[in-house]
Amino acid sequence: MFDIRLLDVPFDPHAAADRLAAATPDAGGITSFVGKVRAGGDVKALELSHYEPLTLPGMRDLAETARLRFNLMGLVILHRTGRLEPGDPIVCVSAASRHRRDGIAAADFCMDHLKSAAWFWKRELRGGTWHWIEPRAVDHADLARWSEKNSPV
Amino acid sequence: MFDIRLLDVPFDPHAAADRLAAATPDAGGITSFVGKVRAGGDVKALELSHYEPLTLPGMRDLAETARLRFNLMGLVILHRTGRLEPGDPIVCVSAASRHRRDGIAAADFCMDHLKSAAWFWKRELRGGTWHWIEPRAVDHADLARWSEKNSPV
Amino acid sequence: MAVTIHFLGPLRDLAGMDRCDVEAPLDWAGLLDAVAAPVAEQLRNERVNVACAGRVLSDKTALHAQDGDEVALLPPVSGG
Amino acid sequence: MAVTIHFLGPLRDLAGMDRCDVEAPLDWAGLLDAVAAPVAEQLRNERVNVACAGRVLSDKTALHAQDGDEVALLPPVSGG
Repeated sequence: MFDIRLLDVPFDPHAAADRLAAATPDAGGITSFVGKVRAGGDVKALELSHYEPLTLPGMRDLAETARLRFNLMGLVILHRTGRLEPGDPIVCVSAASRHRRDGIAAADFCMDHLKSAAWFWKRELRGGTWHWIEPRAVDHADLARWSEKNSPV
Repeated sequence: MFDIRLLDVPFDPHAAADRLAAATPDAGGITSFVGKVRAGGDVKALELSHYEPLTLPGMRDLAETARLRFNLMGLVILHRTGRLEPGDPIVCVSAASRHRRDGIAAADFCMDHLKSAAWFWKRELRGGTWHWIEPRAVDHADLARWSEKNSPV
Repeated sequence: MAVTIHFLGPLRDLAGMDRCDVEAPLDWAGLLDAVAAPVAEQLRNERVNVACAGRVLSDKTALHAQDGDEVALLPPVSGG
Repeated sequence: MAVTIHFLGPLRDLAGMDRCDVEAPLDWAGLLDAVAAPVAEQLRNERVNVACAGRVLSDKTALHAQDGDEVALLPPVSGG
């Protein structure tokens, strides 16, 4: 099961992981990463924009690359667009694998690519003003790991 | 929130991740690994034994080591004992972190240690007979990564 | 028909619009002329990409948009 | 009071019991004598650990269990 989606309304990451688990009964483990809008700070809302002709096709290519690179039985990638409130899930990556390290590495790999090589632009509402979020240098360094000779997997 | 437990009855890993998320509103992400008894194969049941004076204290030491090594806002480690049926969760590690890579690395780290450095013994019921499960060499190699100079984190 | 230019992320604010239509065909020089000066300046930054007809150009200065094509101006991303 | 020996994991099957009580004090030679031959053979394997009073011994041959102590025989683990 490979389920790659853009969503413009709030979603339940557990339901996604459950569907994946149900579809992969012989998986030994499910690794999930859920990124969410931090709550309790001064960010009142987040807005994610994307570019229809590139964003979802790019996520599908990423899933296919992960499928070829890791030993996966299934992969879910869900990513929000639009306006999000504090506490809302932004992204969920769930990987089902026979052995745990494939799933953990695949979630790590997908998140690094979604952070700095997927077609999303994020801005946050702070102090009554929208601020575009610049990519962090560390995100680019994280991504570069996967093309190094000494890559994580 | 650090919640480290041995459980002798089935548990819901989502509920654990939800409690963690509720306790860490300013975390940017929750990484979870759920290991379960494979279904659909010839394993009819799994039995996990432990040694009371060592197992839970060892898990608490592991959580403390992870807390010191990674930048975590919370960590849940739940591990079953007793008899488990196909599909049942065996172990759940959930890590809340400000930045995703700390949580992913912490889940990876904790799972490697639970696999080959925690006081559990596992046997499975196959063809009407119980078989003790030997640790896999790859699990020891996975564990050794964390003490290498070139460790994952 | 024409070429539609899409301004993504912060370039939308810089352009003051989501998109605009310009006459076809459109090449790199035409694109720099068609957009406001601050957007043109951003376009010269190597971290800003250009897509045409659903494909990111490996060399944006080789842009050759035809009637009906969408041209997207893609600043550095920040997803996840 | 006595020393209780706990047999964990596959050693339980090999011993044919969960635990047994032996006279205190108990040292390494006494332990090897107290258990069945196949268990004693396993104990000599460096991958089999021994705990006394809730602590895993770094040198199991230095075992010195006193009255009331639990001694646990710990074969290689397989958790997660």
